[in-house]
Amino acid sequence: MKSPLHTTGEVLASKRVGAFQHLTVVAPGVAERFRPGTFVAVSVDGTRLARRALWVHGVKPVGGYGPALQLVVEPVGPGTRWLAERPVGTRLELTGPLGRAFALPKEPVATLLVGEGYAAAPLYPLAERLRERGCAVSLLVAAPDERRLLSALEARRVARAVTVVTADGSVGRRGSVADVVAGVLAQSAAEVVYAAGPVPTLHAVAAAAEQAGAWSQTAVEQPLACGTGLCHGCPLPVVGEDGVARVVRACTEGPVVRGDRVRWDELAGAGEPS
Amino acid sequence: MKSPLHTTGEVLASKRVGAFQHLTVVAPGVAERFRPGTFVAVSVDGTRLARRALWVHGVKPVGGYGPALQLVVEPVGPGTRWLAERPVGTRLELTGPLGRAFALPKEPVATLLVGEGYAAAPLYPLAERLRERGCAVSLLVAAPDERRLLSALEARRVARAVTVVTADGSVGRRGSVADVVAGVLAQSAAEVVYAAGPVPTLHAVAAAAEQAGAWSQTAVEQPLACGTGLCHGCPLPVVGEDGVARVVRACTEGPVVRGDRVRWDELAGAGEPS
Amino acid sequence: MPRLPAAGGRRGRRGPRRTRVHRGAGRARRPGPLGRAGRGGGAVVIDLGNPVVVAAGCGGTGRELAALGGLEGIGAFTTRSLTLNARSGGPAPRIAETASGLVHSTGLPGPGLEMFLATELPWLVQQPPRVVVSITGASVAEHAEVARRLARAPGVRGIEVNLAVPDARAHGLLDVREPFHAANVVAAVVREAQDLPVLAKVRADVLRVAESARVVTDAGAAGVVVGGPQAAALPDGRPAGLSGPAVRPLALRCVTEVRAALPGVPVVGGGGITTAEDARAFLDAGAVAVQVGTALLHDPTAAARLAAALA
Amino acid sequence: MPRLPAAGGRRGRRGPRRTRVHRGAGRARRPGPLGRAGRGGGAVVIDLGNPVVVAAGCGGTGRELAALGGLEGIGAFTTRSLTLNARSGGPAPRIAETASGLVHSTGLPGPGLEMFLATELPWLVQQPPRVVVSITGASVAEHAEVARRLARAPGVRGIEVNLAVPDARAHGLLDVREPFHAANVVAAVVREAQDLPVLAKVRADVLRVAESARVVTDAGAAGVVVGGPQAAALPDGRPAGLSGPAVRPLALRCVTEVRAALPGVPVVGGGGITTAEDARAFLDAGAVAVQVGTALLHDPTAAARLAAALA
Ligand SMILES: Cc1cc2nc3c(=O)[nH]c(=O)nc-3n(C[C@H](O)[C@H](O)[C@H](O)COP(=O)(O)OP(=O)(O)OC[C@H]3O[C@@H](n4cnc5c(N)ncnc54)[C@H](O)[C@@H]3O)c2cc1C
Ligand SMILES: Cc1cc2nc3c(=O)[nH]c(=O)nc-3n(C[C@H](O)[C@H](O)[C@H](O)COP(=O)(O)OP(=O)(O)OC[C@H]3O[C@@H](n4cnc5c(N)ncnc54)[C@H](O)[C@@H]3O)c2cc1C
Ligand SMILES: Cc1cc2nc3c(=O)[nH]c(=O)nc-3n(C[C@H](O)[C@H](O)[C@H](O)COP(=O)(O)O)c2cc1C
Ligand SMILES: Cc1cc2nc3c(=O)[nH]c(=O)nc-3n(C[C@H](O)[C@H](O)[C@H](O)COP(=O)(O)O)c2cc1C
Ligand code: FES
Ligand code: FES
Repeated sequence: MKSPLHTTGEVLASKRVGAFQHLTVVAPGVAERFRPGTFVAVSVDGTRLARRALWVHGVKPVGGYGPALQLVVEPVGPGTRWLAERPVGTRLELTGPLGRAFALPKEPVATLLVGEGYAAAPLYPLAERLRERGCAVSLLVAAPDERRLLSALEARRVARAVTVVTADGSVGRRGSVADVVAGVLAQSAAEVVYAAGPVPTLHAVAAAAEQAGAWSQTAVEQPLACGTGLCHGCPLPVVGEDGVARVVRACTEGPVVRGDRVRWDELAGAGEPS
Repeated sequence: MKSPLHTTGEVLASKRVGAFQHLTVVAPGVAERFRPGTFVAVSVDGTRLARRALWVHGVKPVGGYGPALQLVVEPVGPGTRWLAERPVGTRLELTGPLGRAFALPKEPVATLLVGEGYAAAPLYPLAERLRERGCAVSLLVAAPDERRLLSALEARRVARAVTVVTADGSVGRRGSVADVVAGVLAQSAAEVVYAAGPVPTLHAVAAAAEQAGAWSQTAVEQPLACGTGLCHGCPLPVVGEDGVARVVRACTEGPVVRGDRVRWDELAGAGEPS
Repeated sequence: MPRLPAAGGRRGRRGPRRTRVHRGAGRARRPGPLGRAGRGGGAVVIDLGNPVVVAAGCGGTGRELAALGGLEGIGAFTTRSLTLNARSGGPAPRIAETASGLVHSTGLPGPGLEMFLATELPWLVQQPPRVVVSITGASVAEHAEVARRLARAPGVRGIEVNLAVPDARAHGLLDVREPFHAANVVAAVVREAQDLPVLAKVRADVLRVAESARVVTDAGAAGVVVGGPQAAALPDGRPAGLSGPAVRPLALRCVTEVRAALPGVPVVGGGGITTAEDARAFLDAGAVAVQVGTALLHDPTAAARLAAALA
Repeated sequence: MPRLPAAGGRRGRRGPRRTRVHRGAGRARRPGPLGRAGRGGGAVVIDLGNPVVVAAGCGGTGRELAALGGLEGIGAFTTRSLTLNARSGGPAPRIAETASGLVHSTGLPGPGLEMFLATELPWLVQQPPRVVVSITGASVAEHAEVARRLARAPGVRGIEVNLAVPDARAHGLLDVREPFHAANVVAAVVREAQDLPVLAKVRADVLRVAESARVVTDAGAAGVVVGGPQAAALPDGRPAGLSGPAVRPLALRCVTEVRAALPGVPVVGGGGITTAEDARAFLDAGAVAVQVGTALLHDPTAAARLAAALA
């Protein structure tokens, strides 16, 4: 695996789709190293010291620039709002790709990909890689509402079967991932489940996978300060391969971890001496 | 005299002329209150706490917006560079007009206006007001070089006699204000001399005026933190009307003060207990 | 808690939300060797109007703020720290910009007490905010003398003793870094202030702020002001104070320490407060009011906007 | 001054500019009850390679920085503060952003000394920067035990004793806020460290930093590190440290205080250093080297760029 880079990128395009701002950012070297499930850490707003993590939604060649990163920003606070408002041409300090990617199966098995809100972003490039390996891909996309449902159209392109749920029922079934995941999983006959979204969603997916005897790979978001493994500010309580409970760095030993290894109940107070 | 305002302005135009960036800023209410010799305090770069002072170069009606401020920025540090790079449409927090303006003579007397670099800015609107009152206006404009000579063309329009000096001789006479001011003053037969520029220049003008028995009004720049009289961070050592030496606030009791009242020799270490 | 005490005090002019700082009844008031009772024999109360207070030395003479609408709706105005005689202040440069802060060493310039009483105070007490006069000096006796004269000045609502000057020695002021010395000053001021309540502004030094708060209230202070400048240096190395958002987490920690150690002592908090969210963090930590300083230098309407947001 | 001492030490691998911290010959070395002589009977010297040092707890295991080119050209790498046994660290959230600073309470997570010696150190000592191991603990005995084991670890250039944890009590670590206690810890560590030089990282508390520096060097420290986190609070009120540019003027003042009081003691300065201009201000104030911490969290190449700018 190649090392990540710290570099200056440039915003080539910025487009509003629903509640999200889709950014195309050229960052030489970063796009080439990308694997689904990794993220970039971006500096925002000149003087803010903590970096903001963003999933890489994809890599797209842009004429004259080489491959560019596709990022999806939900403006929820000062940093993401700042990013969403950047005009084309803005230079961005960014580091990436960071963290552990989704592990790909060695055999062509059936897979289920579960994504909620903007966090569905890394599942689209993952679906492509899985299909390249001959894996059957089912997709469960969830969101609070239609405006925060990521790329439902594209979903049909990358997956054999697509299920959509929204909390308000504005599109697809009304409900949550927790409500439907067991059924969708059974239907997909998946041996590996990949998930990205809020912690309760990931927990529900991991539990359903365990129940069904499937592997799960969960992409866990924890508030980050550096994103590069330097600060130990992103505690993730897990059980190690050796069966010993420990706390790892979500940004470096994660963000993708096996669902059965996460101590979900402690994630709220992650790092409490165990 | 009306109170200053704290308001949000907007950059309507930004134009490079030589080494200076000329900004047109609409700031409702501020332009209407302007008198030559006052300044505005501008917030720069989001998080910088000290404000940046800028002379008002003029007030110009802009279609649909009412009167707009003309500002001249020499990019010398982070704040002025930030200002010089602002695109049209940028919103600026500004306060003004601040400080004491040039005092106008009650009679139509001959006057000499001396300005160096960007600091010549307030002399142009002053020249207009003096002419309205029937005062003869002579102008001495100085700069390190041609690129930092302010509006030499406009000078011919507002003044009867114009003298130009540059340190490198790139335009006008080679030399400094100190070299020529006594001669120009004699020629102009001015009873009042107005000056704006670096401290040594002002000192030379004040001395020449005193020598010639003329009044002088000097616009003194001291590093400011607030510009509004709150912080006492801008000490200006003067001799009061009562003959007592004291230290006043350059932003509030100044920036324009009688040249014969300033303790020029102490200005470097202003505030040293006297 | 003393946020809105029920008893005593003059009626405010500006609506219902008012903040009074007093020694709470919830805790037996330690009489101490220098304790004293108020006019009515009850607790000494200082009426700050509402929880937004202009910090000492950041509001000019008051007139500059008033001209810009900067006094609108605020509870109290604290003057710059006044001394018995006029002071011209320290040499330039006095203030430097640093990351989210200002480093300052003004040397506490001022007109001297008599000139202040004659030319500034009469106008100030006509304004809606309550007036608190901040004082400092070169000796305990000078503090006492200033307090004695202020006790007779009409319209003053309280005295704030500035025990938090980070560059005191450099400017010939009394060095009160030892809590013991601070208590001596407060005792002398309280004695001379008669019925005027006295606030003690203590050093925002995490390790000793609770001890400082204890000794000054034992010496008779009606409350403490916590969160002044941090001891820092100007770029040229001269001692100075650091203020502004940079120091906010330090100030908040100091408030927390004092509240934990001395739950009965009213605390006025300050240090970097700019937004309503900042102010709420201090009020939530138990402060009865907040002081706004550096924010005013950047935006003279900052305190007025804060008062509106909290109203 | 000790910026570039002439005597002793191993030759560096990376060009001519090297920084050694030792008790300068310019000042008669106080032997003190706990003083000791180095291998050659002379001063104890720590070789930092050049004046740019990665601050403790801000460089991960070193591997993450190396992957990003972040170790290039730097003089020394300080590990996170290690303890005898593994620690999982404190609860989330551990870090909050504040104006020009980060407020942090990580609880000093780490693998424990044996695991560190087995899995991290062997790689680390192969890298160009000198390796300084930072240590902390719950008791004087734990500090001593860790030092004893480190004294035998190959490739380690020095021990830094972290006496500046602002939330020590909350995390079950020894509370060394009293300079007296800090000196005890240093004495024990120096005794066990044998010929390994010991740096003492003292609290960046303006009032007591000079005293702290004095007692720890009397206890045998080869130099002091000045300018760690300031005691602050997380938004939810938990005790924490404040780091980053916000604290820079406070750290600079602390360096100045120590240099003025103890001109013979080598000082490594830190606190908010980001640019070459920042670093120069500390070096001009008399620091022999600077530590870079928070800047790395924002830009992992910050120290490498600084080293290049100062080279
Ligand atoms: C690995 C990873 C990948 C991410 N990918 C994306 C992405 O592709 N698109 C996107 O829009 N966002 C993404 N996020 C979340 C994003 O980084 C945070 O929301 C960001 O910190 C918000 O910054 P802010 O300044 O806008 O708001 P802040 O003021 O920092 O926070 C706004 C709100 O979000 C909460 N929050 C802060 N940090 C996080 C976090 N890390 N996770 C969840 N909630 C948080 C806060 O508690 C607050 O309620 C990702 C986070 C991680 C850890
Ligand atoms: C009343 C007044 C009116 C002014 N009008 C104008 C104007 O119309 N156009 C313009 O370009 N500038 C003007 N200035 C100067 C301008 O405000 C300062 O240069 C400004 O502080 C520079 O900010 P900065 O962040 O760019 O650089 P800084 O980093 O603040 O300073 C850059 C350099 O300028 C010096 N400097 C800083 N402040 C001042 C000051 N107040 N006076 C002189 N030197 C200073 C610094 O020492 C440094 O060398 C005026 C200043 C005053 C006091
Ligand atoms: C320029 C300046 C001058 C000050 N002068 C005084 C003063 O005269 N007396 C005083 O008690 N505090 C003084 N202070 C401290 C403030 O009152 C306040 O306690 C401190 O700055 C922290 O609050 P802030 O961050 O909101 O400014 C001054 C602060 C500044 C920035
Ligand atoms: C996230 C974080 C973790 C830290 N961990 C340690 C530590 O383990 N040991 C230590 O001595 N200092 C630790 N520090 C303090 C730094 O080493 C440094 O002294 C301080 O942050 C000031 O420098 P800076 O502003 O450059 O970060 C830590 C700082 C941060 C921000
Ligand atoms: S965010 Fe800094 S180590 Fe994970
Ligand atoms: S700059 Fe603040 S009083 Fe003049």
